[in-house]
Amino acid sequence: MNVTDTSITPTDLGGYASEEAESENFLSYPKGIMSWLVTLDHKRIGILYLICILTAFFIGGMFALLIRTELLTPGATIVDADTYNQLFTLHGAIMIFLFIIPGIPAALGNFALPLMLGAKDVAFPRLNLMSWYLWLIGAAFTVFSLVNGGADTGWTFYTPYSTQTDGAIISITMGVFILGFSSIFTGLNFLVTIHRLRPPGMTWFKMPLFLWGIYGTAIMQVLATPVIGITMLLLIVERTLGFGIFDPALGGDPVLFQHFFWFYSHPAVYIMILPALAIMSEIFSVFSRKHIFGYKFIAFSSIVLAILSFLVWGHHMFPSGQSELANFVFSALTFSVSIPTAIKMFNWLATMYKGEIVLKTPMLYALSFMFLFGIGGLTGLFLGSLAVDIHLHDTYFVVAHFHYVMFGGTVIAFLAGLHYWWPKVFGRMYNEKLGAIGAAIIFVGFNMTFLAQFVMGSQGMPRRYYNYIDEYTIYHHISTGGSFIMAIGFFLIAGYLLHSLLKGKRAPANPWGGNTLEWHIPSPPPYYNFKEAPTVGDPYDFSELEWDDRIEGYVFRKAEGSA
Amino acid sequence: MSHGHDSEQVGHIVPLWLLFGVFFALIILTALTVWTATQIDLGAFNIWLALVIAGVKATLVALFFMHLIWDKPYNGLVLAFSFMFVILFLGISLMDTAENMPDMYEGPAPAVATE
Amino acid sequence: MGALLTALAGLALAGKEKTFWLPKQSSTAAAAIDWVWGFIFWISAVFFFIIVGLTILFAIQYRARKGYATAKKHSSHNTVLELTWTIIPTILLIPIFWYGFKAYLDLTVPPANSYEIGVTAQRWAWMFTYPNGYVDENLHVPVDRPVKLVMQSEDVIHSFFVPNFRVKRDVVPGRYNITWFEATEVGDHVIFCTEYCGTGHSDMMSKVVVHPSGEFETWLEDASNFLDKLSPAEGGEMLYSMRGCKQCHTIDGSVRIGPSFKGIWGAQHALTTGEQVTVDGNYVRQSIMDPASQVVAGYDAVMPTYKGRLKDQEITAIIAYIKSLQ
Amino acid sequence: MSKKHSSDGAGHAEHPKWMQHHFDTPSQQFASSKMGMWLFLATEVLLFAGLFCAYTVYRANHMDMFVFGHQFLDVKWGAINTCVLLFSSLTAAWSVRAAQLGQKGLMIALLFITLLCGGAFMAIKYVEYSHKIHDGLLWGTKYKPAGHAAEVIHGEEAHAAGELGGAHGRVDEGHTEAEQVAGIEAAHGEGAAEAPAAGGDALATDGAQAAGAQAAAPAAQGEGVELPADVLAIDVAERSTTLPAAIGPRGLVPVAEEGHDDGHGAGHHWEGPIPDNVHIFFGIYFGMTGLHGIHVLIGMIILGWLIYRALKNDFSPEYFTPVDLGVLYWHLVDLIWIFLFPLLYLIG
Repeated sequence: MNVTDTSITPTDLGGYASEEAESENFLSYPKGIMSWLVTLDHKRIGILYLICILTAFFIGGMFALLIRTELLTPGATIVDADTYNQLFTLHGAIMIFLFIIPGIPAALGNFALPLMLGAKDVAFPRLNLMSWYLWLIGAAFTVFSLVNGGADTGWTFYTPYSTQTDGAIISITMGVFILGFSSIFTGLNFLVTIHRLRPPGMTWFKMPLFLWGIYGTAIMQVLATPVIGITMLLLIVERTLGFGIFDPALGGDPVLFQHFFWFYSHPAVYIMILPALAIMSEIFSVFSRKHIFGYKFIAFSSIVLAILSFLVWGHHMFPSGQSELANFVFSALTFSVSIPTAIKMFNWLATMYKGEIVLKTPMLYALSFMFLFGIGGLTGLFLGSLAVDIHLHDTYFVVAHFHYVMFGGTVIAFLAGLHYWWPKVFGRMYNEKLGAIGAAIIFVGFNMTFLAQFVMGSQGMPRRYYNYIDEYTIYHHISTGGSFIMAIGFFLIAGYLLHSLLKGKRAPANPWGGNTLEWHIPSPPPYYNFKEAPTVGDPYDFSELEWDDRIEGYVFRKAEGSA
Repeated sequence: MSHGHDSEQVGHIVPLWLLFGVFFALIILTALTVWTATQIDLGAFNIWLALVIAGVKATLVALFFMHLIWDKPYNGLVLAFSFMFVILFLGISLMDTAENMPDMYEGPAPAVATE
Repeated sequence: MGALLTALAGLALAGKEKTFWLPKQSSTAAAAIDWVWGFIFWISAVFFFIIVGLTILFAIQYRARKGYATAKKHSSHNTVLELTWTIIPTILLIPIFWYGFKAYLDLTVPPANSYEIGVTAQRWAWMFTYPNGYVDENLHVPVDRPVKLVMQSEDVIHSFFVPNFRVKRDVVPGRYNITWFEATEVGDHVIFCTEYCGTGHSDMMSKVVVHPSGEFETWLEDASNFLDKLSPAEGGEMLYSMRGCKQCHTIDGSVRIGPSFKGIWGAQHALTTGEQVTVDGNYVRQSIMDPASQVVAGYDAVMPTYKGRLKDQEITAIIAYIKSLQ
Repeated sequence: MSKKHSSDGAGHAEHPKWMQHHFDTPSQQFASSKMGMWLFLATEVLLFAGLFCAYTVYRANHMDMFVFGHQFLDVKWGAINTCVLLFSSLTAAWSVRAAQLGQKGLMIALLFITLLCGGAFMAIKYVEYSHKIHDGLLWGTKYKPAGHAAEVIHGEEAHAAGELGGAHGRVDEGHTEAEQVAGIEAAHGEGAAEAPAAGGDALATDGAQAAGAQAAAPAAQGEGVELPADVLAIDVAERSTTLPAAIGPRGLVPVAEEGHDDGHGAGHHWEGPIPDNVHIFFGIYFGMTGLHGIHVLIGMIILGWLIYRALKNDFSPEYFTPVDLGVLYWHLVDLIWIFLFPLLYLIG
C-alpha cells in the first residue's frame, strides 16, 4: 500500500547485506558439478530431487499419454495388449514411487523445511544425500524393468499373477524396495529435524502448518514403508525360491498378500496427500492476507489423518474374499478419515472469508485444488460404502477417484507449492499471466479427462482394460482429448518456468508477503541459511508486512526484535 | 575431560552390577521359558506364557541395555509405537484370515494349476 | 457443471432403465444399491456446492483489487464453529455407512432356495457348470429366481462382475468364493473380469442370458444334449470353444501356450522325457485326463487336468474334432 | 548417522572435529543421532512385522502345521543361541559404559567379544541350517524331506481315495523301491504304504496299502523305516495340480526325535494325519531366521567398523555416539531373537 520509508534493513534479510547474500547464495556457492553431487546442503538436495522427480513425472506422463492414445478406440490403436499392460504398470509405479511419494516431501520439503523451521540444515545431511542416491538406484531398477522384458502386473503386484508372469518383476520390486528406504530416510530425517533442531522460540504451535503436515507424513513414512519392504522381499523369494506363503498352489493365501500390500499402500496414499494439504494451509493464509483459521484443528487433523491412515487399508479388498467382519470394520473406519479432511477444507474457507485475496498463480492452483480435491474426497464416500463399492470396485470410477485425489489434490498442490517457492528457490519471477493460463488449461484438461471416467466407471467399464465394448467409446474420446489438453498445459508451464530461470525478473526476498522464516532471508537463500538465530513469531501474522513498490515485494514494517 | 555429572556428560553410565544383574535375569528367564514350554502343558496358554516371558526379557533389554529408562521419553515412545503398529497389523490381518483361511484346504478347495 | 445437470436429470428419472450414471437395473439388489448411490450422490452434491460455491464467492467478493494487499486482523479461530463443522459431517457419515452396509449384507447371503451354478475362471475364459454337469461358456439363468454362484479359479485371481446386476466378487485361486443374484430382466447382460489377469484380461468377457420363466429348463435340457444331436466332430468343436481349449490350443497352426491342433492327428511328437509318441485317441485321452504325464517337448506342463470334468462321450467328441482338423 | 572424522578424542570446547556445524551443542547432536537411530530401529521392527504377521496368521489358522514342523527344530541349539546373543548384549552394553568412562582397551575387548558371539551365533545357525538342508526340510517348492528326516519320520503315504471321490495320487517310480526297503515291516499292515494311482484309478497293490490307506494309522511299531525322499513328499507343487489336491493327508508319522535312539515312546509321537503344507512352517522359519541372520551379519560388520575406529582413537567420553548407536542396533537384533526363539522352537 503506502510506501513507507522503511528501507531494506539487514534484519529483513536474516542478517545479510544484499551483496553478501548474492555472493553466498546457495546456487552459486560453492561451484562445480562435483559440489552438487556430493553436496550436503538441504537446499541443493531439494533441487536435485526436484530435477529427478520432474523427470520421472515427464516419463510417467508420456506413458499416460500413450495409454490414453491407445484407449482412443477399442482394440489395438497403437500398441498390443502386452505392451499396454506394461505401460499402465510403469505409469503407476513411476508416478507413485518415483514422483508423488517423494514429490512434495523430498523436493519441496527438503528445500523449505529447515528454512521454515529456522534450522541450518536437516539433522542428518549425509543421510539426506544418501536417500537421494537411493532414489536414483531405485529409479534405475524400476526403469530397468522396462528394457528387461517389462513388468505387467500393475503397480499392486497381486499374487499369484506376479509370481507367475514372465518379465522383469524382480527388478521392479527391488526398485520399490530401495525407493522405500529412500522414503524412510527422508521421513526419519525430518522427524529428528523437527524435534531436535528447532531454534529457541520455535515452539510446536509456532511451527508453520506445512511442518505439521510433513511431520504427519514422516510418521507414516517411517512406520508404514518397512512393510512394503518386507512384502517386496517376500515376493522376490516367492518368485526366485518358490517360498509359497502367498501362492495358493502351495497352500498360501493370496489375500494375505493384499493385506501386506495395503498395510503400506493405504498409508502411502496419505503420504502423498498430507503434504499437499500442508502446502494448501500455507497458501490459503498467505494469499488471503489473513491469519490461518483454526491453526490447532488443522495441525491436529494432520496427525489424526496420519494415524487413521493405518486403520483403513481393507477398503481396497471389499470384494476380494475378505471376511464380512473385516469389511464391516474397514468400511466404518474408512468414513472416519473424511472428517479431518473436511475440517481442513472448512478452515481454509474460513481463512478466505473476509480476507484480501490475491489471485496469484499459487492461489489459482489452490482454488482449483478446492474444486478437484472436493470431488476426489467426496467420491471417496461412494467407494467407502460397502454396497456401492461392490459395483464400483476396479472400475474407471476408482481410476477417476484416485486421479482426482492424487492428481487433482497432490499434483495441483505440488504445482502450487512449486510456484509459491519458485522465486525463493531460484531468485527469479515467472510470468504471472502465463502462470494463470497454465493453471486454467490444466484445470480444464484435467476435468475433461477424469469426469468422463466417473461416468464410464459407474456404467461398469473395468480398469486396466486394453479393449472395451462400444458403449464406452464416447467417454474414452472425451478422456483422451482432455489428456492432450493437459499435456499442452504442462508444456506451457515447463516453458515459462525454464524461461524464468534464464530471463526472469529478479525475485525480491518476499514476493508474496509470507511470514514464515524462509521469507525473512534473501532469494535465493544464502548457503548458511540464517546468519544469526532467526526471531520466531506467529507465522500467520501478516500485520507487520507491507508492499514496497520499489522492490515489488513485501518488507517488514518494523525492524525485528533481534539485534 | 570431565567425568562428573556436569552438563557435558552425554548419556547415562550404567553401573556394572546392574548390567550383570540384567544379564542373569535374562538367562534365568530363558531357562524358565524353555522349562515351561517343554515340561508344562497349559494348552493354548503356553504361547501366551512364552510371549509374556519374551516381553519381560525384551523390556529388560530395552530399558537397561538400551538405556531407555534414562533416555528422552520420545525414544521409548517410538519403540512403543512401532510395537503398537505391529500388533495392529497382526491383529487385523488375523481377524480377517481367521474367518476364511481355514476353509482354504480343509474343505475340498479348488485346485490351482502352477506354472 | 453441465455434466452435473445432466446427472441430476438422470437421477430424477432413476428407474429400471439405464441413466446417465448407472447401467440398467436388472437384478433385485440393484435398486437398493442405486438408492445408496443416489443418497451419497446428493449429500456429496450439497457439500460440493457449499465448498466450491463459497470458494468462488469468496474469491470474487474478497478479492484484493491491486496485485497486493495489506493484511487484515480477524479472529483466527472459533472453537464452536470448528466443532460444528466437525460434528455435522460425522453425523452424516453414520447413515451413509449404515445404508451401504445394509445393502451389502443382502448381497452376501444367498437365499436357501437358490439355484446353484459353478463358476470356473481361467485365463481368459469363464465356464459355468450347471447342476446336471453341463458346462457352458455363457451363464444362463432363469428370471426371477435367486442364483448362487460358487466360484473357483484355475490360475490367478479373477473377478466376476455384471454391471447390470451390481454384482462383483473376486474369484480367488485355492478357495471358493460365493455370490448370488436374482435377475429381473430377460435378455443378455455382459460379464466382465475386473481383477487384472494378464494379456487377455479385457477380452475375458461373457454374458448372462436371462431366460423367461419356464424356458430355462428346456434350454438346459436342449443344451445338455448337444452331443446327441450333432456329429461327434461338431460337438467336439463346441466343446473346444466352451471348455477353455481354445485359449491355449489354436486350430490354425500358430503356437500359443500349448501345441496347435491343426494337423496334429497321427503325427509323431517328442515328449519332454525323450520318448516318441503318436497322437492317437489314447494319447489325446491321456493328455486330457493327466496332462502332466506326457508333455510334448518344448511346452510347459501347465494344463490343468480335466479328469472328472469331461465325460467319456465328450472326450470322444473332442478326439473326433481333432481328427477332423487335418 | 551423523559422524564426522575426528582425529583426537579430546575435542576442544569450541570446535571439536566431530561436531557438525548445524548443531549447536554436543548434547543436541547426541540426542539427534540417538533419536534417528531409534526411529530406524522402529522401521526394523516394522520390517520384521511382515514375517511375524505371516507367522501369526498361519499359526492361528493351521496350528497343526506348526506343531508338526517345529519338532524338527532343536530346542537345545536354539536355547544356546539365545544365551550367546544375551551374553553378547551384555558385553555390548558394557562396551558403551567403557566408552563413556574412557576405558579404551576394555571397550575394544568387549566389542571384540561381542563380535565373536555374533560369529558363534552364525556358526550355530550354520549347523542348524545345514541339518535342515540335508534333510530337505525347506520352504515351498524346495520342501522334500529326505535323508535324516526320512530316518526320524516313520512315513506313511496315505491315500484318501474313498473320501475324495476319485484317486488323485500320482505314479511314482519310487514306489517299488519304497516297498523293497520298507515292505517287510510294512507288511504288518501298519507301516509305510504308498498308494500310487495311474490315470486316477486307485490301484491297491497289496494288503499293506489297503491298511495304510487309513490316514490316521498310529505308529504302533515304532521302527524307523527308511523311505526314499520322493515317496515321502511328492513335490507339493505338483501335488496340487491334481484335483482337488492339497487335501490328501500325507501320512508322515514321526516316531522319535532321533530314529536310532531307544525307540519306544521316546520323543514326540504324532497322532493323526500329517498336516498339509508343512513347508509353510519351514518357509516362515527360514524367512524369520534368515532375515534375522542377515541382521546379525550387518551387526557384525558394524561392530568391526567400530573396533577399527576405536583403534584409530576416534572415540572419547565426550564423543562415543557411533558406539552407542551400533550397540543399539545390536541390542535390537537380540530383541528380535528373544521373540523368535519361543515362537519357533517352543511351540506345542
